[in-house]
Amino acid sequence: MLKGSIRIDQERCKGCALCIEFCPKKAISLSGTLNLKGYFIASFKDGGECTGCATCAVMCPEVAIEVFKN
Amino acid sequence: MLKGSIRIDQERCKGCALCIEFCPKKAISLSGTLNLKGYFIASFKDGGECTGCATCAVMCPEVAIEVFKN
Amino acid sequence: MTIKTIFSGFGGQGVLSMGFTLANAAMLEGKYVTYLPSYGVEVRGGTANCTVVVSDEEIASPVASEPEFVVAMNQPSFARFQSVLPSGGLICVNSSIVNTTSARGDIEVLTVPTSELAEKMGTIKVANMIMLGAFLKASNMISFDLMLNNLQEILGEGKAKMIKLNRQALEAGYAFVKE
Amino acid sequence: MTIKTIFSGFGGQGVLSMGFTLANAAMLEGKYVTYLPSYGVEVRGGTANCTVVVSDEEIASPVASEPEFVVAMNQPSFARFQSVLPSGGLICVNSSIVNTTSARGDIEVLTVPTSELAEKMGTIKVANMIMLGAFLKASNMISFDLMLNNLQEILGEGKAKMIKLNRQALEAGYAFVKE
Amino acid sequence: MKQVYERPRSLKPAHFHYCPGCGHGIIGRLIAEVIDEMDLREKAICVAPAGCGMLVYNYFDIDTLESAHGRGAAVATGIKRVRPGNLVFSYQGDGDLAAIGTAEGFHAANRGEPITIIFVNNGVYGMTGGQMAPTTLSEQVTTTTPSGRNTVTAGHPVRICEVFAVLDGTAYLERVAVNKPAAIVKAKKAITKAFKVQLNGKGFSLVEILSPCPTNWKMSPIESCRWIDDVMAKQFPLGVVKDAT
Amino acid sequence: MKQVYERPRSLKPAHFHYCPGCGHGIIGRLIAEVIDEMDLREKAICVAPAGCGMLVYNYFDIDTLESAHGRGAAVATGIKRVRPGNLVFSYQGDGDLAAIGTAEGFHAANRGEPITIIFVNNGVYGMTGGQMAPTTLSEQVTTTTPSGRNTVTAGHPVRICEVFAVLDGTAYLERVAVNKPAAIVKAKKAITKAFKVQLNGKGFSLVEILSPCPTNWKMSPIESCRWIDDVMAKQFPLGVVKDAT
Amino acid sequence: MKRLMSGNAALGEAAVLAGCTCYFGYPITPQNELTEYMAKRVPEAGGVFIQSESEIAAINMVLGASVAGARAMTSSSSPGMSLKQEGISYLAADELPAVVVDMVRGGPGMGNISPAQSDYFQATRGGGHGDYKTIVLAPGSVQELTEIVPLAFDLADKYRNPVIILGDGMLGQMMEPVSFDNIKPPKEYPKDYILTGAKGRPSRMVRSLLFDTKEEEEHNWKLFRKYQRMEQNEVRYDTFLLDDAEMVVIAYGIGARIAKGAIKRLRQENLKVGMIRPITLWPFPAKIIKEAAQNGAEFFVFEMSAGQMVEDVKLALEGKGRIHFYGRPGGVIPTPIELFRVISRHYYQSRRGKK
Amino acid sequence: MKRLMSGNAALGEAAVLAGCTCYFGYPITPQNELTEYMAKRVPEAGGVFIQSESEIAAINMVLGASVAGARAMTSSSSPGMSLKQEGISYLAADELPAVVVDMVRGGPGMGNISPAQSDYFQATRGGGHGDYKTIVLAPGSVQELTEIVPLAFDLADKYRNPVIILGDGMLGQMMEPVSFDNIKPPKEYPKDYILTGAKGRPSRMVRSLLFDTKEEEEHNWKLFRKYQRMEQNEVRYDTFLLDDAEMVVIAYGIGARIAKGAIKRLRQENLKVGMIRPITLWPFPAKIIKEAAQNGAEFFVFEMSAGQMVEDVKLALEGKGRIHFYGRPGGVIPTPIELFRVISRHYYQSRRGKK
Ligand SMILES: Cc1ncc(C[n+]2csc(CCOP(=O)(O)OP(=O)(O)O)c2C)c(N)n1
Ligand SMILES: Cc1ncc(C[n+]2csc(CCOP(=O)(O)OP(=O)(O)O)c2C)c(N)n1
Ligand code: SF4
Ligand code: SF4
Ligand code: SF4
Ligand code: SF4
Ligand code: SF4
Ligand code: SF4
Ligand SMILES: [Mg+2]
Ligand SMILES: [Mg+2]
Repeated sequence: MLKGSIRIDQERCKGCALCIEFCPKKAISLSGTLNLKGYFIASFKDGGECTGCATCAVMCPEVAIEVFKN
Repeated sequence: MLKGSIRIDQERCKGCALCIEFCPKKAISLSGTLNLKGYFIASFKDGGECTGCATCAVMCPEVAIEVFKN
Repeated sequence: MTIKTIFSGFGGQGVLSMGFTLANAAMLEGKYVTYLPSYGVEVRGGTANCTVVVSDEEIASPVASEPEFVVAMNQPSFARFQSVLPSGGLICVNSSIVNTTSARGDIEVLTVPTSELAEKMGTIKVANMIMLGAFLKASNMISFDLMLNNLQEILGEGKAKMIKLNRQALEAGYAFVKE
Repeated sequence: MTIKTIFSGFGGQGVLSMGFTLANAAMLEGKYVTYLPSYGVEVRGGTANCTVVVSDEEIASPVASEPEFVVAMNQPSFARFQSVLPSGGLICVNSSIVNTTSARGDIEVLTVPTSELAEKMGTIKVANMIMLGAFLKASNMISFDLMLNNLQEILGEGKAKMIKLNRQALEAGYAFVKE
Repeated sequence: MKQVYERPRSLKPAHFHYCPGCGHGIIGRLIAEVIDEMDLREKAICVAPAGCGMLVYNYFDIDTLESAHGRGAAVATGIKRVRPGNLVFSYQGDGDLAAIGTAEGFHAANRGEPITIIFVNNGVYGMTGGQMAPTTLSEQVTTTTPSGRNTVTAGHPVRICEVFAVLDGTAYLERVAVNKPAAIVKAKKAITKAFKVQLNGKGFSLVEILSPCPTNWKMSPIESCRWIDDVMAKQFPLGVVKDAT
Repeated sequence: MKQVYERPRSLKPAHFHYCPGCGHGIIGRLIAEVIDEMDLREKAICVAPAGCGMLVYNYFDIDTLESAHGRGAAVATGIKRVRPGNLVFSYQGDGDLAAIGTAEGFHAANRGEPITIIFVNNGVYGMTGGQMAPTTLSEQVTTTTPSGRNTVTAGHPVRICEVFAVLDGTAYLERVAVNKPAAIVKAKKAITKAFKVQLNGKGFSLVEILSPCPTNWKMSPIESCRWIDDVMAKQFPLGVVKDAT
Repeated sequence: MKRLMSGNAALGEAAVLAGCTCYFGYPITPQNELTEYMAKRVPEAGGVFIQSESEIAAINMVLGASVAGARAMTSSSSPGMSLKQEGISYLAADELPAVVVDMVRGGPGMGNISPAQSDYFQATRGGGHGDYKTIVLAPGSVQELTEIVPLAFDLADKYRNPVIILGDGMLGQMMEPVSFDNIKPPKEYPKDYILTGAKGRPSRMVRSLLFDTKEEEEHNWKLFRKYQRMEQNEVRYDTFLLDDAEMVVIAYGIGARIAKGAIKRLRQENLKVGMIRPITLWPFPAKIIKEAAQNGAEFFVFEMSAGQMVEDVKLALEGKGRIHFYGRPGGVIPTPIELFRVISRHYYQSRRGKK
Repeated sequence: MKRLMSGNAALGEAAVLAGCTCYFGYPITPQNELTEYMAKRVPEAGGVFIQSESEIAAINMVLGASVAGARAMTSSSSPGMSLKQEGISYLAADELPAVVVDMVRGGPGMGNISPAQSDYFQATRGGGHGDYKTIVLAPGSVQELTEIVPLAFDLADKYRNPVIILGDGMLGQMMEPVSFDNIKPPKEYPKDYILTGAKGRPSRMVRSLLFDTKEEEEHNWKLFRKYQRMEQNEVRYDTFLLDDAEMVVIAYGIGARIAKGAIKRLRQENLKVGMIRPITLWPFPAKIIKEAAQNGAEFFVFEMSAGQMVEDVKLALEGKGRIHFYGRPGGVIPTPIELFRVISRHYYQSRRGKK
């Protein structure tokens, strides 16, 4: 099976949760961490079943997500 | 038969000839007379077969024509 | 010497081109010259007039509040502009359609039956050039010969074909006025 | 005496209503007062701040270039506004989310774990009122009793239902600060 | 003999300043006739922005306002909102409504302002000497399209009725002409209908009138009238474009 | 692992100033992606009039110009006529294009200017704090329609694509949305197509994009995305409105 | 009872209380609170509110409402004001009353949304075409707005001329306690020129097209005489510690307010500094300034611009009286301390010069 | 070779010869001949002509063409100029060159189509918002236009600022013999700011939005320094019989021309009257006027308005030198004889006063 992962730029993220909502694998969640701008940021669930489909990146209004795949 | 006649206000007339063109009875013609503004004016052919249909008045852009009928 | 002339008449009578022709001819003679059209209301139609100032020195104003000459091609123009003419001024009138009985006593009136003369030449269109010829004779403002010799240039490309007719018209008007 | 306070924080933290509440209370006490919101860029979101000036005399400028007090509800606000505070000024900080290790040595820092205190009261929404209570105790600017007694009027109609909760929050903050 | 056609009472005695054969004269008369017939002389307020028709305040014996070029619909909106009981109409040229006044006309229509626009489409800027208007036909020669309107660089003829028909606020839109007796009778009916739509609170109404401008078309009045049928009405089809009443 | 999604090269490193969940961020990224993919970074010139999107000059790593509110299409026209070889597009909000800039947008479209308008329809004036826009829905609450937009006094939601479709100069008009992954893919295709239409000299193109403004809609980003499907797209149907290429 | 209100909202409330029944506006920062206030308040009061499609539409709707007899207002900020200039010229030419508010922001161009005073020339010299003038009122506090606004409507009706209220972003957005108790219901003005339908009277026309140059000239001189009457009767200003002042600060609006703070400090240091605060920027209070010069004072002009009103001070002084200028354009708001510093520097320097 | 041409047409021809490749205009009398000339001439020369949908669109197309690197021009008359003010403010703020022609007509409002000088304030004080200035050139004859127009384009490029040519209906519509022999092909100016697509260089942005007040202030002072350079270097004027003049006429454009005619007559009567004719209305030739005052002269300001430039004369004189004013607003064109009469009356009166 395809295996992917993403990297979220913490300082770009504004916690809008759109990536979370639309990730087909529910591989992202809102963390309790605040970034410097004061937003609770999204974070990648490391053990998740990410397929590298890039849906999260497509949705992200802050261009905060990079997607990797093997 | 219906009998009509028209009165053309000489100083209003600008000789555009629209009344002449559209009179079904060809009862109007362009006269050689110039009015004060310098236009050759239309004039009613007295012996004409005017029916008082008012088509000329409908066309006249200067509201120069009054129509009478018996 | 600064000479101001107002050409006036009804829209289609070619009064603007009378003025333009004079202005062009005067320019050719090396004079200072201004030509100012006046369309009146923004709308076309109705009366038209223009002012030509010809001078040996710089011209202060292209407007002629006190013109030396007036050319009036129709009745309303005659009425309006004879009143701006100072005593002793000359007004040239298209007597074919203008009644000059109301003319002021302190001005000179030159009557030219322009329409008749034009019809004799076969087209009412040259009435204005006939009048211009007459006016030039009466006013003696510029060299008539120089003008005729350069008519092509003066009238511009547009009217190249009409050169002959226009020349004849100018000459007819010029001849009409007796010394 | 003229006291200038800057309330600052992240958009949703209710910093504008902290300032507005203070200004209203001061007005009730008969003070001169100005309240100036600053939205920064025309766009909403991001940080927000407002300035409240309370005085016994006419107020020259509603702007606080050298404020006596700063309330900073988040990290960027802390960073930005501690630097405008003159020596000896007091900055009240929401220590739940603000790291104050970088604080200047010549200013006083009051840390209030606002978020924790609010959560204890069951809703993060009152964090701003907790901070306001603490700030009022520390600054001693206006009569806390007069404020509590007129809370309904001060908070305005919109928040009538929340009166009790807000009072508790203000009191909790007030109590948090030791004399 | 009985007088069967007389000068409408809503016209002042002044002579029109229009060129011979100009459609503005016919349209002005029609409006006055309709005002007479509907007994609106004491109710009507006319707004006329810059254009050959702007001097209608010299002709209509009703309350009139001259407005800035293009802003007739906005001004009429201001009046109508204050005086909803009056008949408020603007009298606008095609340069006026379809060029500089695009936004004001568009949004008054979209708001469904209960006003009427009498829209005189003569395909040119008449008053300023015959420049291209948004309604100028493809290849038509004007003083600013000396080799004919090139739609690639100068755009296409704009059909205001069809555009306004897309807007939900418009109640009644009709295109008529004043180039021959039958057309003029229709034009008068359209104006009557438009005023009724307004008075009955149905919303925004507009009558577009194809109108000869012999001077700038460089045609005789009679040729101009024919040209409307033969050429202009092909681009601007006559008839009711929208009737949502 | 291979990187399958990376930041477009046509974006500068700057962080966006938009509110959380704002559609402007998505749209800006899509444009940058298209510019990258079509290799237009050295050819593109963007005009951005006043609105939340005006700061795109901080984000796009291409030549950019901020213009006066509403005048983007006129400015873009000036640029394109001088530099027909460049890709010239304007990035305009709905307040901008459908209100103050009505005339400029309308006539650029009617002239068939070979420019592209990226038209961000978020149903409000975002930048100035959420006032009614021409595109605001009936009954929608905004800061200037505190009891909901009353179409009788405040007009109807304006459908720009449908209006522009009536104009002969328009080559390609499509309405898309950026509220979910599939829609975003379509939006990107529409932008690509619009740019191609321009580059191939086919004329005027416009992509209208329904875009969430959570701040002024007073909804969460996710609710905003749903609202576009559930409510907004009913008034503004998605799809190609005109394709004359 | 006092309420804590923003200048924008207070302006709106004062307008409604002064009988403004029509408001037409278009969003622009920093005056949005006014438009938003009116969106709610005017319909409640039975009046007309339209968010127009543009600033141009707004000013022309104002013209329509005014010609129909209503008290009408519009508001904007700098770029939007530029767009209204044609309409203002028409209002003046048609002799129609209207109130136009400019909450000035930093400029030129898009500029920013911070308070500035750089539309002074536009407002006082007529940014529009032709010979016309508008009364320009410059309030300095939220409370003062409640006096200025009814005054603006009254002057507009009295002279049948547009009146401009020149505020700035700070005045519009700051909140202060304000009371409306002193606003009286509007006076009746003869409205024998308005369009209501020609019922029971001859039809009327309102226009500014006068093809005949003689007529247009007469109209221009008629307007000119009206403007002269305004210059005679409507000059308004405030003074502060003027009597013994050796340095007279001239500043208006929010700038004057900050300057006043500075002057208080300067007085504490025994520097004899006073102030003249023009309330009408046009007609400009030239006379009092000239009088102050006769007492030997020098002048310190402060503007939140690169220097515009300073020209009016020069015109007032006609070379009599030295002028110091300090300007902060671009939306920068100086502090009272800053002005204190700058004024005292000039004060000492010129004192030294005198010895 | 001389041609008889209207001022409007000559202006257009001069512009094309000076390298103007883009013209955007909207019909309005009395400048239609210019738009119409350009409609034919510019495309012939391979340039861009658009009859825009409005004056606002035109000025913004100019901005676009300018930012794309072209020499661009638009023209209008008074009401249309009011509509362009926002755009002019943007051009100044963005530091973009452009030439804007105003053939002034009678105003305010619709006014009439006769020549007037009543847009002086609008042109020189910035009718638009914010602190900015435009160079304003006022030619007095059709021939002078052929010098003024290339100069306008050069100054616009040199300073990256809009330049206004302030004519009037008479200058636009009158025909005079004119030669274009002296127009040289345009100089090259460094265009390192224009937008051409970011090829082989970093991307560029052109904007005037500066949220940060410090930045905006810096930008304002930068512009201010530029305007100061203009004031130092670009003042232009003409004098006529100034040396021994006891009465100095100050007039510009067509007004100066008429005044010159009057002065010639006055000299014939041995009245020592001379003239200073500002060619740049901004920057205004204040220095030469002040110098004339030092020789004890009095001043006679003539304007075809109710009095606007007279303020600049007052500012120049700072109280030194008596000013007589004569104005004819509304499109009225006085005659040389009329001015002769008025000037001599003032001359004799003040001479009597001196004795
Ligand atoms: C702001 C402004 N721009 C331009 C003009 C000049 N102007 C007067 S009427 C007119 C347009 C006339 O065309 P149209 O509206 O079609 O009316 P028509 O004369 O053809 O009936 C123009 C451009 C003006 N008065 N004001
Ligand atoms: C002439 C002018 N009027 C008004 C404004 C204020 N203004 C800035 S952005 C904007 C509109 C924003 O709405 P929209 O175009 O829909 O863009 P959004 O922010 O919603 O993306 C307005 C009215 C301005 N800058 N200039
Ligand atoms: S790449 Fe796909 S699966 Fe992986 S986190 Fe993003 S949306 Fe989820
Ligand atoms: S979509 Fe982007 S901004 Fe939103 S939560 Fe996810 S990473 Fe953060
Ligand atoms: S009334 Fe009829 S028949 Fe008589 S002249 Fe007129 S058109 Fe001819
Ligand atoms: S239609 Fe009227 S204006 Fe025309 S010729 Fe007949 S009477 Fe004269
Ligand atoms: S120019 Fe045309 S529209 Fe104007 S009056 Fe003449 S014919 Fe009528
Ligand atoms: S206000 Fe709306 S459009 Fe503007 S940035 Fe915020 S969410 Fe986006
Ligand atoms: Mg027309
Ligand atoms: Mg929007």
